[in-house]
Order: sequence, then structure tokens, then C-alpha cells
Amino acid sequence: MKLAEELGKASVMFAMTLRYLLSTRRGIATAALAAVPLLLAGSLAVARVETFDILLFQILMVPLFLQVVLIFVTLVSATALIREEIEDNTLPYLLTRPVSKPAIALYKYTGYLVAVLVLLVPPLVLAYVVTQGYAGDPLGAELDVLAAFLGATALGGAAYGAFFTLLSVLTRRPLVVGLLFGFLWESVVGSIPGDVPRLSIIHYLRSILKDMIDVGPLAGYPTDVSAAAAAAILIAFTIAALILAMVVFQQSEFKQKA
Amino acid sequence: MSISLPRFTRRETPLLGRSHRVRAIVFAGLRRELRRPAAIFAIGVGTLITTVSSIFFVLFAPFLLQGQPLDLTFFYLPASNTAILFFVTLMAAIVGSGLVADDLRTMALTLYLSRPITQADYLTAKAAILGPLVAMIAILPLAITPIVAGLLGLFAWTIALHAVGLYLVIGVVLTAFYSSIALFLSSLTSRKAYAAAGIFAVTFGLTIPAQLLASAINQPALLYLSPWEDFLAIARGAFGVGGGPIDWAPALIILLGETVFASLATYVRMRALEVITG
Amino acid sequence: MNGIVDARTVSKWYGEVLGLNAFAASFGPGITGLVGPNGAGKSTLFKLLIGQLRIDQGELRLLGENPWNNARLKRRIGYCPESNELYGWLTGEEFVESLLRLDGIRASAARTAARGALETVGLTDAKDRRLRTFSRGMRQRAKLAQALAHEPEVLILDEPLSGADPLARINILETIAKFARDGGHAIVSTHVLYEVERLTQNVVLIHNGKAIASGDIHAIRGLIDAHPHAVRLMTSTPRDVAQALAGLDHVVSIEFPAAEAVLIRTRQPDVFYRELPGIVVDHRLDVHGLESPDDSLDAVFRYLVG
Amino acid sequence: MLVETRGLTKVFGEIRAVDDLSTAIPEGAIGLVGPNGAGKTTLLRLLLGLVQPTAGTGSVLGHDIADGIPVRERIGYMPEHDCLIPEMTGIGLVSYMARVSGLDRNTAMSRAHDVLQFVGVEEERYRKIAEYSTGMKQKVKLAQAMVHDPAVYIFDEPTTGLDPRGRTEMLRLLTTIASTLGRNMILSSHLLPDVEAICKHVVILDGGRQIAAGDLSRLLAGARDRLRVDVRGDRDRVAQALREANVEADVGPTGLRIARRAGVEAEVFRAARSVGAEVRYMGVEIRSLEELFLETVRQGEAGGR
Repeated sequence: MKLAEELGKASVMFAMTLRYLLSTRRGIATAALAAVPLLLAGSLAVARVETFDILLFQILMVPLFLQVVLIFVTLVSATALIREEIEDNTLPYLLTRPVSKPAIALYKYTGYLVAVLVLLVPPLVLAYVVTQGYAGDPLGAELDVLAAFLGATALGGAAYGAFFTLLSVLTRRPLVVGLLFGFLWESVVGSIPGDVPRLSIIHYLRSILKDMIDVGPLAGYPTDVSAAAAAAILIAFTIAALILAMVVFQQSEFKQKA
Repeated sequence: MSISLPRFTRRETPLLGRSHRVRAIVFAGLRRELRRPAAIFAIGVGTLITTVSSIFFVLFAPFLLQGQPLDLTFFYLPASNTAILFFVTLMAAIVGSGLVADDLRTMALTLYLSRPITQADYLTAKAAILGPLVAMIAILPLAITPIVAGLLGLFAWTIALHAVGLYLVIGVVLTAFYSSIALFLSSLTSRKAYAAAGIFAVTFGLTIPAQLLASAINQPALLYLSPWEDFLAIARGAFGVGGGPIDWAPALIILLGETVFASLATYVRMRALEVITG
Repeated sequence: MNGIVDARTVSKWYGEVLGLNAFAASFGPGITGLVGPNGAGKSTLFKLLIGQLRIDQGELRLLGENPWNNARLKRRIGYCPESNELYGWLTGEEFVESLLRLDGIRASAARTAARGALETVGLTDAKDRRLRTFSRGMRQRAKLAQALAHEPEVLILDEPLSGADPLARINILETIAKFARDGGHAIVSTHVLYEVERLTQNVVLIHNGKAIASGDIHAIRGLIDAHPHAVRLMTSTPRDVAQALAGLDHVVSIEFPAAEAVLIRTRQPDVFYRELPGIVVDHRLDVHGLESPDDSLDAVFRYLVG
Repeated sequence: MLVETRGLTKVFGEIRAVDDLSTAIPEGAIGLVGPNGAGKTTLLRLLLGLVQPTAGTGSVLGHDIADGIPVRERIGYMPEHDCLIPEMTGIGLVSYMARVSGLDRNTAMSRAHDVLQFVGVEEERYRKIAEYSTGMKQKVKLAQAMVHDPAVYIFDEPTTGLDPRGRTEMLRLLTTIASTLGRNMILSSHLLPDVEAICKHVVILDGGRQIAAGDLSRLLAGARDRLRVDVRGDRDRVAQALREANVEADVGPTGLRIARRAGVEAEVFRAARSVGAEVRYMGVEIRSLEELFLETVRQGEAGGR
């Protein structure tokens, strides 16, 4: 199979997905949500809050960014990839192209991943700059915090994206199931003793933050997983979920009653 | 003897007024919602839990809070029960999200608007479907609690009835807010799942960050951002409980303002919704 | 198995709801009309052909290959779905061009091909407008454009004429006819029967998930011997015309429904029509009107589907 | 007068859907035809008050369309698109919409059953609409437009998407309604043979303007003097043979069109025999509404309509 031609198809699907996720009304809504860290940092600076520094920023960001913003943005974007094309009856236009269904899912996922990073990373970096600037600390001082959050965003975005894509091909209501998973399971699981937290994505994100940041609210977070191990687990989970989604998508039929 | 084939007959009776037409929508909507399993679950469990927990507060509180005078301020406790917040949000999400969104998805909106009612009639009727169901959680459990306390002789009837009156007032404010917000979000999209997500975002998305931020930088004024905190402030004001981080007057103005704004925004959105098909 | 589409006892169920029930038919080259009442299984067959659904039983071949999960085959087919829902946020040109590039065509070639296809269906003026602003007829043409643009071997069109006004309908019919003249094949499902007759004489009649008749309309009509062909002739001398035609052995009955009309029924309509001009000229008969009420697809449909 | 408009205009963005339309439509069964995007649906929505006019005025049976309530009390509207509530039953929806139109509970229920009986929805009326066929849905859509017995029925594409059997049933219903005394009907459709069969007066729109209007029989009468012939075989050579016998003939979208003069029919048979073609139809040139439509619309060439 000519690689060049396949890459061409991949780039078209990638570009279409990116443009859909970022440009239409949905893109604006998710961008507003993704900008919450920046809004937070900005308002704190404007309000001249003396105690506002990188530590306070982390205290606010861990619950808000990890438990609300990241999940919402990834959920709304990932479910749009396949489920909405099925609901909108536009999938036949893709099915009648010489691109296999797994390939469609994979190319769309790559578009999703870049879109989510484009939505989440800039506000995060700007928020860091504002915090450091306001606190008068040099930009290079707390790079471990920035690196940790960016790592968590990338790995979390990938893992949640793959999982919600899998939900999209498994159930007709991925958004509702995703909401329940995101707001009930992920946020509650942290406070359950024993090994239960291991079954959540957020546990590994917290482990990354704990391991990479010297001084932070998660210093005491009970985890025996290093940042590297957590990253490896998340990547393995992402790949597994994605492959499963591709296989299920390949075997699924679309009984959309015209 | 006459044969009457199914000829189409003429209507003799005149049409009833607009209020009848609006009521027809409300009652049909309520009947339909009360047959939906999800709605039945939310109402049943919601009312049960809020009522039981409110009564529990009243019965055991005298022992827990030794020495606190058994007066009106006591009834603030059931009102601050977070179960109310959760189940009101759940009800608004389950019933409220589909109110207009479903009519947009199925295009049944055209059937309504091609009938002799105005868009305002349509919206009021839809809000009047959600209102009673939210009130089942926001008002009913609270109103029952003082009556139970009165019957059990724990409180003088004057105080108990006064509490019931106050619960009605603050309950209506909360119901009106959530009804108008749910209707507004429902009118924005034909996919009701997004409207439901929006309602969750309004409740948790505003409350958690406001509480976090306010405590972190001890700026209590930020609490006004959270509808739930506003409601608690109003309840404190109603029951004469002092010492809250924010006071009830601005909270009431903000909550009512948001309700009115949401209703106007919904009306403007409906008028702008000229469905263009070829 | 040399047809464009070969279906051998294909069955498909949506739970208990009937999709196709041991559907067996072979679609030959050129244009074939797929005709049947609502819910007869037309859309189900099309969804099986493009691999949106999977057959539960039997064997289905499109251009000799099994369509399920067969990406390579899709390059050779163009599909027009029944629903009018499109990517509202794309413009006409972006829609056709993006799908062309998904066919593996390079960017530059894709743009020119897209413009060509839009020109063919008469949407050049609207190529920069968002699809959400398109009317029903324009959406039909946009769908046809994306089906034609990559020059497939076979077009599968689900109700391409529904909602199109007479002008758009003629444009769509001419486009399909030209595609067939250039060697392409097409399977067209429609309810607008008198339009299909303009397009092709070759039909497959589907009812309750089964193919109940296939082939040339008139051949099918001929097979329905329960109803010999009626031909009504308008003439000032009905008796003379009747006498001239009585001699033909395939004429079954002759009636005089009106003062200036003769109604004859024949078992072999083709033979009758071939001989008629000769008879009229030789006997110098005065025939100033001729019509055959039941030689149409409508009549065939009504006989078979009731 | 059923409908009167003066300078009625409606603009969506840069598209002038209805463009300074001034017309007077008499009572009775009216056909509203025009190419896609000609402004038919927009005009109907303006009369119903579903959309507000950008400029101009209009009235239905003397009631100004600005105050929608009295107008909508007199109208039964059958939309073009799917608009039923899937989880309701047929009888549930029709009686509900009757009550929303202002009927009391009992009248609503009894008329709902009457009207469903009339359109031919038998025991399926107790099943959920989600399980209905396209034809059944169209009948329920028709029923909800008739249940409150309005003075004006507005039907937007009632026969589109129906199979031949469904279409004949729907045409039978529409004909019965059109013949009811004291009831008016505006039928908007692409299927011009249907409009021809039912309506007496027709209005042709294009580009948001009225390009032709009038009594249908008068509009179509025009061509008694021409003969239409359907030929099986080489049409062009037959036309050529006729021209050689100095008979005026041209090939139209719906068959040969021949100028009528004495003995021309014999010429047609002679030409057919000489070319070995068959004559499948020969009759008076009934200028179908479709051809009239194509001629009037083709003058104002419909571009990206």
C-alpha cells in the first residue's frame, strides 16, 4: 500500500478533525473552559492577592484542573470524534472512502490529541508565566511544576481521549457515561482506601505531580508509583484502549434508521 | 336511517383561550415526565433523602447542639443540607435538559409554534413543567420538617409555621433559579446531553472553585459567584443566623438577577431561532 | 456472477424488524432502478453494499468483492445516502475536495476534480457557501457531486430525486445518464417512478425484503399475463380500426369504451406496437390519438405490490 | 381573499428568501410551486408568524400576520420535515396538539379519533410514533393539522418521500379536503402532477418573487394546437422524417412536440414506420404544469438555487 497516499489520507482526516474541534461553536466553548487556569491566575494577580505564588497556584489547580477542566475538555472533544458523526448521519461519507474503519478512528484520534493540547497547553503556560511574574520569582525557578502539569495534561489528555473514544464505540450515550465516570468515579476514588485508586487515571496523574514537584499540595499523596512508572502505565493504557476502540469500531454496524 | 361514512366533521365549539392551551402543555409534559424511569428515580430518591435528613437534623440536633436555644435560627440547618443541591441539580439535568432540546432535535417545536400560542407561552409552559418537579425537592422536604417538629412538640407552633413560610420563600427562589437556568441551557442545543452537562457545570463548576478560591485567598466576596452559597446566605438571612461569610441582601439580588437574565436570554434565543430549511 | 451486484439469499434483520429476507437478485451493467414501497429493504440493501451494515446470512458481491470491511473496494464506488444531513460547517467545495483527498487523490488534482464535479451538478455559484445554508435540492446535488468526483465504476444512489424540483431533477437525471453513457454503472432507488422510466428500462422490484421481479420493465409487464396489455386508440372510425386489428392473433379482446375510441388488449405488446404504424398506413386508418394506461412502471408496481 | 401581501420581504444573511412579494391569492385550493430555495417554505412560515418579515405586510383571511394568534387559530400546518414526538402514540400526539390548539379535553379526544379514522390510521394509532413507517407519519402529520378544523390548511410537501401506494392515498385525502366547502388549502410541492390533480389556482415562485400566478386550467390551456408523441426507437430520426414531410416537430424533455394540422397523425405513423420506430403515446399536448414550470423558470436561469 503506497505509504505516501495513506499519509495523505491521514493528514486530511487529521486536519478535518482539528478544524471541527477548534473552529465550530464547540471549539469556542471548550477553549473558554480550557482557559480557566489562565483566568484564575490573571484574576488573582489583578486582585493584588499577596499570598498568590506558585504554591497557592498549585493548591487551586490540582482539584480544579485535574478533576474538572481536563475531564470536561477531553470528554466533549473525544465523544465528538465518532459518536457525533454517527448521530449526524455523516459517517457514510467516510465509510465509502478507501480508508479502513480502524484507520478512521486512529487518524481522528491524532487530530483530537493535537486539538486538546492546543486547547490546554497555552493557557497553562501563560498561567505559569503570570504566577511567576506576579510573585517576582524568576521564570526558570519552578520549571518542575510547569513540566509536571504539562506532562499530566499530555498523558491525561491521551488516556482520557482513548478511554472516551472507546466509550463512543461501546455505548450510544458516551457523554452521559463519561460524565458519570469523570465526576463520580475519578473524583471519589481518590478517597477510597486500599488499591481501588489504582483503577483510576487520576491516581497516576497525581503520582506524576507528586514525584516531579518538590514542594506542592500532593507531597503527602499516598502512592508507590514513580512519575516514570505512572507515565508508562498511562501510555500502555492509552494504547490498549485505542486498539480496543479500533477493533470494536471495525466490527460495529451502524443501524442508523435513515 | 342514514349511513355516515367517516366524513370529516366540522368543529362546533369555539377554541378555548391561551391559558387553557398553556395548561394543556404543562399537564401533558408533567404526565410524560412522571412516566420516565429516570425522572421517577430522581424524584423518589431525592425527596426521600432530603426529607429524612432534614427531619434527622431536627430530631437529633437538640442533643448535639447543647445549649442552643430552640428558636427560628435552628431551622437554618436543614436548609443547608447539600443533598438539596445535588438532587435539585440532578432533577434539573434529567428533566430540564430535554425541555426545549428534545423539541429542537425532533423539530416538534414547529408543531407548537404553528399553534395559536406565543413563544412566551411555550417557554412559560415548559418552565411550569420543571418548576413543580424541582420544588418537590427544594420546598416539600423543608416544609414538612417544621410540621413534624411541631407535631412532636419540639417547637412551638408559632415558630414551626413561621419556618414553613420562610422555607416556601427561599425554596421558590432556588426553584426559580434552577428552572430558568435549565430552560436556558436546554434552548441552546438540540443535544440534551450537553445541556445536562452545562447544568452540572453551573452547580459544581461554580461552587467548588468559589469555595476553594475564597478560602485560599480569604476573599469571601468570591462566594457570591456560587448559586449555592447565595442560597445559603439567603437562608441565613431568613432564619436570622448571623456570622456568615456573605450577607443575604446582595446574594438575593444576584440570584434573582441571574434568574431574570437567564429567562430573558432564553426568550431572545427562541426568537432568534428562525429555522431555515430550503 | 458477472453482474455489478450479485445477491444470493441475503438476509438482514434489525432485531425483529425485517431488513432483507433471502433477497436474491443480480444487477446487470448500466443503470438499474431499485423500486419498492417504503420499508421494502432498499436502504438496507444499500447500507450492506457500502459496508455500513453486515449481512446476517447469504452472500453479497459488489463488483465481485465482499463489501464488508473492504476499504480497497470503496475507491471504485460512489454513494449518495438518502438522508440530507451533511457537514454543515464545510463549504460545498471543501466538502467534495476533502472527500476526494480521502480517496487518495493529491491536493492539487483534488481541487480541480472537486470544481469539475460541482460544475457538472450546477453548484458552481454555491461552492463557497456553507452546506448548512443549502436547500434540499442543492443538498441532493452536493451529495451527487461527492459521489461522482472520484470517477467511480458504480454509483449507488438512494433516493437521489426526492425533494429536488423539476429543474434540479432534470439536471440530476442528465448527470446520471451521462455517467452511464461514459461506461459507468448505477443503481438508483426512487419512489418517483415516472422519473426512473426516463432513466432506464431495467428495474429490480423489491417488496418485504425480497426481489419479486427484475429485468426490463416491459419484459416484466409482459410476464404478468394475468393482465394483457390495454391500448386505447382514438379514432373517428372505431369499427374500421377494430376490423383491421382483429386479424392479429395476439389481440385478446376489443372494446368500444367511447364513440371515438377503441380499446384493445394484447398478449404481445411489442409485436403490436411494431406492426401498428404499418397497419395504420396500409389501411389508411384515421388514428389521431394513442395511449397505453398500463404499460408503465406505475402499473407494474401496482400489479405486483398492490 | 385568502392571502394578500404587499412588498413582503425576508432576508437571511445575504440570501433574500422572499423578495418584495406582492400577491393576492383567492380562496380555494391553491398550488404553491417553485424551484428549491424559491422561497415557498419561507413564505409559508411568514404567513404562520413563525418568522418575522424583514419588510412589507401580509394578511390571511383579512387577519394581519403581525399579530400571529388570530391567524394561527385559523390555520392547520403540516410541515415539510419530520416533526412528530417519537415517544408519544398517534392518538396521544393528535389529541395533545388539539388541546394546544384550544380544544377542551373531550372534544380533542373525539376529534382526534375522527381525524385519524379519516386519514386511515387504524389500530396503529395506539402504537408509539417511533415505530411508524414514513407513510404513517405523513398521515399523522396531516391529522394534527386537521384536528382543530381550521379554515386554512397549509401543506408543505405532503407527498414527498411516500411510495406510490402512500402517495395515491395521500392524494385521495387531499382531494377530499380540497373539495370541502368553506375550507381553503395551500399545497406547496415539487411533485407538480400532484398539484395539477388537486389545485384550481397556482402561484409560481422563483428567487423569492412571484413569476406567474393564475387559474390552473387557464395557464395550461395554451397549447391545444400542439400534439405530443412518445416514440420508442430513434426519436431524432423520426423528427427528421417529419420535418422532411414539412411537419413542424421538435424534441422536448417529455417526448416529441408536433405542430397540429390536418392529417399530421398519419404523417407520424408513416415517419415511425419508415424509421422502424414505435409510437407509444400520441395525444393532445397537455401542457403539464412541469413543462410550464420549466419554461417560466428556465427564462430566469436558476443558478446555484
